[in-house]
Formats: sequence, C-alpha cells, structure tokens
Amino acid sequence: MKRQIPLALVFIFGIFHIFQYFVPHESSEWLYEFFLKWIYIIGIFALALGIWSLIRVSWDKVKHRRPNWPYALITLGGLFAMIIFGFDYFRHFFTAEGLQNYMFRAFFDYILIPIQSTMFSLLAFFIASAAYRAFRARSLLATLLLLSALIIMLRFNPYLGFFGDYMEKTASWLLNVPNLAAKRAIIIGVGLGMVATSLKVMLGIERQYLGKD
Amino acid sequence: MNIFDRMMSLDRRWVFLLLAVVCVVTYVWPFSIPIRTTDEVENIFDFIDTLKEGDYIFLGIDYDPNALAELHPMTYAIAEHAFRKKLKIIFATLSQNGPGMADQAIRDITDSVKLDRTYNGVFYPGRTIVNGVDYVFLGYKPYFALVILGMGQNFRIPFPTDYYGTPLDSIPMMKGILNYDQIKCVVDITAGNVADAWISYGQGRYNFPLALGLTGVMGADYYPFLNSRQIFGLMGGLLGAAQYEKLSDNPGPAMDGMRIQVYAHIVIIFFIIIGNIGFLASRKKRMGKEVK
Amino acid sequence: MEAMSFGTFIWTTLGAFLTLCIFSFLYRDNVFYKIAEHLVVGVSAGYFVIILWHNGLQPNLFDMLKDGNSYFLWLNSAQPWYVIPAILGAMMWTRFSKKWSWVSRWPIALYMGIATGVAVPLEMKNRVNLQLYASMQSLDWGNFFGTGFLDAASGLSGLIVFLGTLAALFYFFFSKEHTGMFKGAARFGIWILMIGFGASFGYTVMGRISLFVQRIQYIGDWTKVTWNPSSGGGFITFWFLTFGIFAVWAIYEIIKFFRNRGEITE
Amino acid sequence: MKLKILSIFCSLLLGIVPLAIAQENADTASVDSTAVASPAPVSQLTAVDTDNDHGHSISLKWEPSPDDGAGLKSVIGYEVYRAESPGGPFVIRAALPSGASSHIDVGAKEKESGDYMADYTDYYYKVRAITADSLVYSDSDVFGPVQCYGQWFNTGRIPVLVFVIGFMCTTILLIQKAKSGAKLFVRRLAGIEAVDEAIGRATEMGKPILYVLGLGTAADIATIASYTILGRVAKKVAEYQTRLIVPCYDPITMTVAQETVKTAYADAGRPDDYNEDMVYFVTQSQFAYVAAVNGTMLRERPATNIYMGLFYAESLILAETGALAGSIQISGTDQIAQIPFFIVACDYTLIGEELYAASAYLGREPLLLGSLKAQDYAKAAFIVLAVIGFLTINFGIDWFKQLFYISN
Repeated sequence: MKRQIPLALVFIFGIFHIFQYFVPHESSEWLYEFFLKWIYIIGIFALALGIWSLIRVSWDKVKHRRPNWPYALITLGGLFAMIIFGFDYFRHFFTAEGLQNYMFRAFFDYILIPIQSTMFSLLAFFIASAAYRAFRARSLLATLLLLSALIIMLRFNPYLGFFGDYMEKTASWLLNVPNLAAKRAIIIGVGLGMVATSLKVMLGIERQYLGKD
Repeated sequence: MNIFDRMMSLDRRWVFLLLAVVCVVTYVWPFSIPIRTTDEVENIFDFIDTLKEGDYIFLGIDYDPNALAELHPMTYAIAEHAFRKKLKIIFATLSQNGPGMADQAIRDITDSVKLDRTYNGVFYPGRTIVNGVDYVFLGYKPYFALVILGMGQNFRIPFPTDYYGTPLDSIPMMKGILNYDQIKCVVDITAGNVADAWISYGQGRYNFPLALGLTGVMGADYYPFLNSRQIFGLMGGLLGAAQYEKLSDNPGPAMDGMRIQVYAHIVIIFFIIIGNIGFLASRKKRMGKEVK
Repeated sequence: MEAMSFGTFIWTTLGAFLTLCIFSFLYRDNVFYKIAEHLVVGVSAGYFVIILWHNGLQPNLFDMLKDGNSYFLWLNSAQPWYVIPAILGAMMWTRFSKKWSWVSRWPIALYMGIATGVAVPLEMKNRVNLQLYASMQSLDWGNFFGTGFLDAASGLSGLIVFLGTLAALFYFFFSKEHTGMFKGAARFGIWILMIGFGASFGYTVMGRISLFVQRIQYIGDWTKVTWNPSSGGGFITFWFLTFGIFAVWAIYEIIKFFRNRGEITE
Repeated sequence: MKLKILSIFCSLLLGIVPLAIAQENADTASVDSTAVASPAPVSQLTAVDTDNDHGHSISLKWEPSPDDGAGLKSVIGYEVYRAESPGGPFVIRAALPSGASSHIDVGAKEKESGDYMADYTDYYYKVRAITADSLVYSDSDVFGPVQCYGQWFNTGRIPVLVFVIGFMCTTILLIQKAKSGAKLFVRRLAGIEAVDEAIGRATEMGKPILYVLGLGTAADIATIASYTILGRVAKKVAEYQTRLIVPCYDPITMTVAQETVKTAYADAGRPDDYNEDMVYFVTQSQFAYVAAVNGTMLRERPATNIYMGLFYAESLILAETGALAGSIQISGTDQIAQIPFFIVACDYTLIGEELYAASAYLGREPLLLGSLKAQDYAKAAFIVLAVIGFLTINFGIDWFKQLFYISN
C-alpha cells in the first residue's frame, strides 16, 4: 500500500504521457490538458512546504536561543511583514489588490532587488581574486581553456586597434565552431542523462524521492 | 621569498579594492567605446523590425533580481523597440521573483515610450501605452515547463486571469488570441533553465520562432541550438544587450556598462597573466630544486 | 531635478544602504551583512507566499470552485473535480509528520509520473534527435578554406564541428579504454571541450562583472538623484546617515588595522 | 451609363476605399467607360484534412490566377470562402496577399465558440481572386465535400518514437544483465585514481582530508553520485587512519553522509574509529557556508580537498582558498557553468557525466551501471548514425537524412 500504489501511479502516468505525445487526437489532448491543470495545484501546495520548513527552522532557532537567533527573528519579521502587506492588511484575500499595495511593492523594489543583485555582484570580486591566485595554466588543457577565455574576453576590447577586427573574427569563429561542437556533445549527453533518469524514476528503479519507509 | 611568492600571499582584499577603484573611476570618467554587432543579435532586431503594426510578440521576463544587471537592459531595449513599432506585447514571467521586476519594467517602459524620440533617423511621436490594448501582463505561475506546455494549448489554461486579476476573455487585445499560433515570435529573457524548457517544451512542441536573451554565464552554451535553427537569435550577457541597444539606436545602461566592463576585464586579464607568470616562475624554481 | 518626494527618497536611501551592507561582506562577515542577508531570506519567502496565493491558487483553484460553497466541500460547484487536486495537494503536507509521511507519496508519485512522462519524448527530440539531424549538414566543399579570416561557414569549419562533436561525445564514452586509435579521438575531444569551457569561462567573467557594474550605476544614480544640497535639511541628514554609518565602521577598522601592525584580522 | 459612372464616382468620393487607391481609380474611370475586365479565376483548387493534428482544420492548395503578377496584373489578393453545402451561404474564412497558393483553415474545437468547425461533417470551399476594385472579382469552382478529423498517430514524430522505445529497451535489458551479475566494463577515470593517490599523500603528511558534498539536496543526482565516492574515500581513509572532515550544507544530505561514512568504516573493519563529528552540519546559506569551510581549510590545512556534487557560484571561492592552503584539489560536478572554474583551479576534475561514471565504477551498483551502459550504447548509436548521415548527405544521397526529419 505505502510503496506499491505510488510506484504504480508513477508508471501509469509516466507511460501515458510518453505515448500521449504521439497521439494528436482531441481526446488525448483533452486528458493531457486536464492533468496539466491538476499539476499546477499540487505543485503550489508542494512549494508551500518549503516556506513551512523555513518558518519551522527559524522559529526553532529563536525558541531555543541558538547562536545568531536575533537574525532568525529578522527573517520571520520580513516574512510576516510581506504576508500582511501582500493581503493588503488582510482586507483582500480573494482579489489581487494586495499586489498593488504600496508597502508590498516598496519592500520588493527597495529591499529584495538591491540585496539579491548585490549578493551576486560579490562574485565579480571573487572572480578577480581567484583570477590572481587560483587560475593556473597547470596543464595543457587548462592553458587551452584560459587562452580561449582570454580571446572571448578581449572580443569587445576597443584598444586592440589593428588586431581588433581579427580578435572579433577569432572570437565569433571560436564560438560558432569548437564551442558549438563541445556544447552539442554536452547537450546530447545531458539529454540522454535526463531521459535515462526519467525512465529510472518511471520504472521504479530510482526510488530516492519516495524517502525511507 | 621572491616577489611572486609575496604577491601570492597578498590578502585578497587589496585585489577587491583595486577592482572597485578601477570600476568607479571608469564609471565617473565619461568616454564611450565602439560596439560591434554580431548576426545572432542582428537576427532578433531584424525580425522585430520587419513586423507590421498590430503584430503580437511574446516577451518572457523569466529572471530574478540577481540577473537584473544583464537582462533588464535587454527587456527595456526590445520592449521599447516593439512599442515604438506599435506591436502588441504579451508579457509573462516564469521565475519566482519575476512579477515584481516585470511590473517595474513595464512601468518604466511605458513612461519612456511617452517621450518623442528619433531612432535610426526615424521620428517616433510619444504614445501612451494602455494595459489590455497594447500589452497584457499574464503574471507568474510555478513549474515553468508545464506553463509553457499549457500556453501551447491555450493561454487561458495556465493564465485564466492576467497579473492584475482581470479575466483574459475580457481583455480587448486577447480576443482571437488562443495560443502561440497567433504570436509572431517568442523572445525569452532568462537566467535559468527556463531557456531549456522554452526550447524543448515550447519551440520543440509548438514550432514558433524563438529567440533567447541570456546571461553571460549561459551565453556560450546555446550556440548548438542556433545552428540547428531551434532558436533564430541569441543575446549573450551585457554585450548582447549593448549590441541590441546599438542596433535600435537607443543607448542605455548596457552600452554605458560596457565601457566599465572593458577596464574591469583588462584588470582581470592582467591578474591572470601575472598569476600565471608567478606560478611558472615558482614551478621552474621548485622543479630545479627537487631533482626527481 | 524635480523635487523628490520624501517617501521615495527614504526608500531609495534604504536600498543604497542595504547594497552597502552586502558589500561590507567583502571586508569581513559582520553585523550589517547578517542583518541584510536574513532580511532578504524572509522578505523573498513572504513575497513567494503572496505570489503563490494571488497568481497560483486564486485563479487556478478558488475561481474554479467559486460557485460552490464550503458546506458541500465545494462539490456543488460547476467544476467539482477541481477538489481532487486540492485534496492531493493538502496530502502533500503530511510529509513532515513522521507517522503520516507515506500519505504524501501519492501526490508526489502523480507529479513525478506526469513530469517524467512529459519530459522523455521532448528531451529526446530536442536534445538528441534535432541535434543529430543538425549534425548531418552538407558542407560547402567549394569554399573549403573559407573567405577571409577564419570563416565559420567554410567547409573546413563544418568538418571541425562534425568531427569535434563526435570526438567530444567519444570522450564521454565509458565502455572503451582510451588506447590506440581511440586515444587520438579522446584527446581531440577533450581539446574541443576545453575550448568550449573557455568560451563559457570568458562569458561568465563578463556576466559577473556586469552585475557589479550595475551596482555602481545603482549607487551612482542614487547619489546623483539625492545629492541636492538645496533640497532641505531632512534629505542631507539621511544622505550622510547612510554613508556615515559605514564611515564610522571604516575608521574603527583602520584603527584596528594599524594597532595590529598591518595584519588584516580574519 | 451616366448613372453608373456617377455612382462609382460618388462611392470614391465618400472615401471608403483608401485615398491612394481612389486616386488611381478616378483616372481610369473617367477615361475607359466599359467595366474593368474581371481577372481569370483560380484553378485546380484541392482541399484535404490537415494531417497529424487534432482535427478541426483543412488544408487548401490551388494554382494562383494567371492575372496575378502577369496578364492583367489586376489580382491583389485571394479570399477563401467556406459553406456547409455546394450552393449554401459562403462565409469568408481568410484574406491572403497576392501570390498565395495555399492556406490552412483552422476552426475552434469547442462547440460553444463562434468559430467552431465540426469533425466528420461536409464542407465546401471556393477561392475568390479579388482586385483593387471590390466589385470586380472572379470565383473558382466550388471544391467539396471535404471532412476534417483528428489522427490517432502523428506520423511526423516517428523518429522520436523509435529513439525513445529503442533507448527504453536497451536500458531495461542492460539493467537486467547488470542485476544478473554480468561484468559490465567501465574504463578507468583519471580523477578516481587521483583520489587514491591523494589519500596516500595525506597519510604520509599526517594531514586530514576535506570532503565537500556540495549544495545539492538528497534528491539531486550529483549528490547521490557523491555519496558513493564519499563511501570509497571513507573506506580508504579508515584503512590508512587519516582524519576526514565533511562539512555539510543540507541537513538531509548530512544524515545520509553520516550513514555512508559509518558503513564505510565498518567495511574497513574499524567501526570504533568512526566518530560523530567527522560529518557535521554548517549552515544553509550559500556564502556563510563557504566562509565557514574556508576557515576550516586555512586552519586545518588539509592535504587534499575533494569537491563532488552540485556546486553553484561558490565553487570559485572554495577552489581559490584550497589552492592558497596548498592542498591537492579534486573536483567533480555536473553543473556545466562551474566546470571551467574547477578545471583551472583544481588538479583533477570529473567533467559532467564522468561524475556519474565514477560513482558507477566505484559503487558497482547494477542499476547505476546498467543505466550508464545504456547511455553509452545510445552515444555509440548516435556516432554511427551521424557518420552515415554525414557521408550520405555530402555525397548527395538525401533519403537517409530525411529518415530523421521531424515535421512538428
């Protein structure tokens, strides 16, 4: 009961949807659309799980005064503030006014966007320091990689004068010939890997997602 | 401890400081650099430029704030170009933090289209963009692969209403618009594997012309799809955005950013070369000492 | 410069302040960074809840069941079958209770079945079939060496693409030892892969730098817009407050720096 | 006659026709009093149900009217009309520019929508060649009856079906073979040999080994592959009695890693050497995790750092600090964007699928092995087909490549 039926479900729906792709008839399409609508709803409930685990972990940190617990309070504060603003101070649950709420949009535009984009812009610095201290032409292959990277990086450099045009041509040749061959091989490998994994899940060979009994 | 070893053990924060100083100086110092355009970007510009008034295009704003730097200039340049040519745009976002950013982008673009501007020598009078007539914003749905499939059958399956809650059937612009067949092309601007979903689930199944605007990280990985004609155009990173801005004669943050980019790259290349010289020198020294 | 409303000024200053908080991590992990990081984790989670509700559940589930009422568990609505996915979705939430976690397996199995079923033919077609079809390209043998410098449309380039793809694919082939003739093929394959990775490396560096470039433009625009001495005392105090906090902290660090005779403490 | 000219003149004056065209007509009307000659009609009109679709659409083909672009040059477009009976009321379905010779008439599948087009019912079509003057046109003869219906099998997608079924059978076959104990060959991998060497080096120098499982959750394939490699490393470490440090990013991954290391120590016959805090949870925020691991690297100065699993942008910072701490670094990930950074910063790198091959090679687990071999056979098939296709198309033989053409 706990294992057989879920595995049967995966197999039946999996096989149906593989062969549905080859049957354009209206009835198979209707069934296909029918299940698409279901998946949205199930998926949204599943995503809510992630939120619930964040709340649980943060609350646990605060309750037991774990190290850095005041920061967990800030996380919970931010979370509930957004929920209050998002529902327009709990005035509109079933209409989308909350999305136009002033505080809701201000929090998004002036807290979420600056912090998230700055968080990733730190990487520019880490690349600079790694370029200096870690990127070594330690082998012939690493040298080839660094040379190809330098060509791409010098592609739009205006100070190359006479070589500028040749650099641009080399860079676009490099992108459209060797890079294309390499990425095509990788795409094929990834494609076969995805299909193999999907088949393993469908045939019940890969059961990791079911979790332990 | 020769010069290189001492340079190696230098604290990384001096490196940070140098990069920051170089970038701030180039930001303040007003100069401009020539941008060469490549045909991956020209394909997109030419396709949109040849569309007639009233044609529909689908613009997917599928990225989060962390990719805003490279992708917002693309969204602004394409949307401005399309609105100036009186095309109708269907906006949608398939990434988690997309809605807020798409909302902000649409507000800014509608403001900038109000002004009178001349692009490539053609004068465009300012026009007010009306939601529901010139564009519709469908909002966000999780599970982008299934949303793309759903839109192939009918936009109303994944998006019964638009982002603001008005049902699609009561939007004047959406009358007669069922799925991708009525759309001239889809331009998806994304940072994640939403691009793969658009190629496999969207173009792969419903065969509409698809162009991609990608971040630098993914830019080089999609050339095979260009070669196999699964996508007809590709804008990679800030360079792609700057090329589109140059083609549409609408200089903006991307072209301005490219000149800072040039000097930052010179710093990085300088570091790579110095680092490797130090590495080779110390290896030759070590090789000499340990006679294997 | 049109007068900026005080509200917008406060918000843009907060945005600039939080940007500087994150940048302070470059020096070392400190209070400002921790506050900003935990704040964004909470705000983005809250934002996601609202978007899931208004853009997800509201139009796709509640609107469909609107005409029914909760007394009959919405079964009397025009499209009652929507109740089933809602129940399946709720079953997903049993994943946390130790005893009932097996209940959550049914919706997960349904989802995995449909997701993998849809993926198999489409991934096979778009990543394997179409790439195979595209690699069977007839080359331009007439213009074998191409016109001009490194012409990508020349026959030779087409040959390199074809042989390169096969060699790189062979490198990922695990059933044959790379010896004899295969050693050459694998070597050519790894060379092609390295050039491909180099191209991605170059683009990634450009991508990361432009993130930082945009942050400078953001702070630059903020100073241009808010630095207006004639706009009254209130603006100026907040402007200096933003930079002032970091200035005080920088002075404290510099004093510590000299006291430890030039050793940056980790 | 006068009345006729007057009526034409008035309609033009009213300006219903765009001004430019009116201008042109005004001249001819005043000179030539006879009506403008109507163009030759469209010929050989055929209509058939559109193939490989869910019904509700009919494809039409016709020869354009000889007066289109030649002869009188008066045809500016075509209009497609449809009716339920040969003489019945014809409804306009589409207006096409001049030169068009085909059109797909698509109707809606929902009964209630106005544009509904029923399957299995007779329809009759005719195409009208129109000129600038809306009163002058000529109709083709009516073609019918034609019915539209949905096909049960989409013949345009046969190559995909062949590939999917072929791959499915090979996978099942090889997994059965692997289960029945047959020895499936997987070639040696440079990265794995480096791991054994590095462990030996760590024991000589008496320094610990640092193993990072990456940022993946327990369900990610790269993390699952990393468990097998961690098991192998832990077994060797148990034999040589060197210290092992495993900082974890995800609590669930940590529990599985602890179990893997514990069983590895038991297999090596040293269950008591295993202590709980070898594998510990750090934090679940990307940069905080990296800062903590960097601190461990600079303090413990491990002889070898092994990074196997799912890595994002933090791969760069880990590899850099590891290089500074002077340790041998071996990495493996399937995140294509991070592979370049690992290649230039680490001594050995398992690229993409080599990570899965390494775990299959070490783990010898039949399911992993069977599936990996199936992908190998598929790659072999791809290479063979590509070579044949390439040769045939370049020698002018086209039919082989058409075998793989997919219409939609």
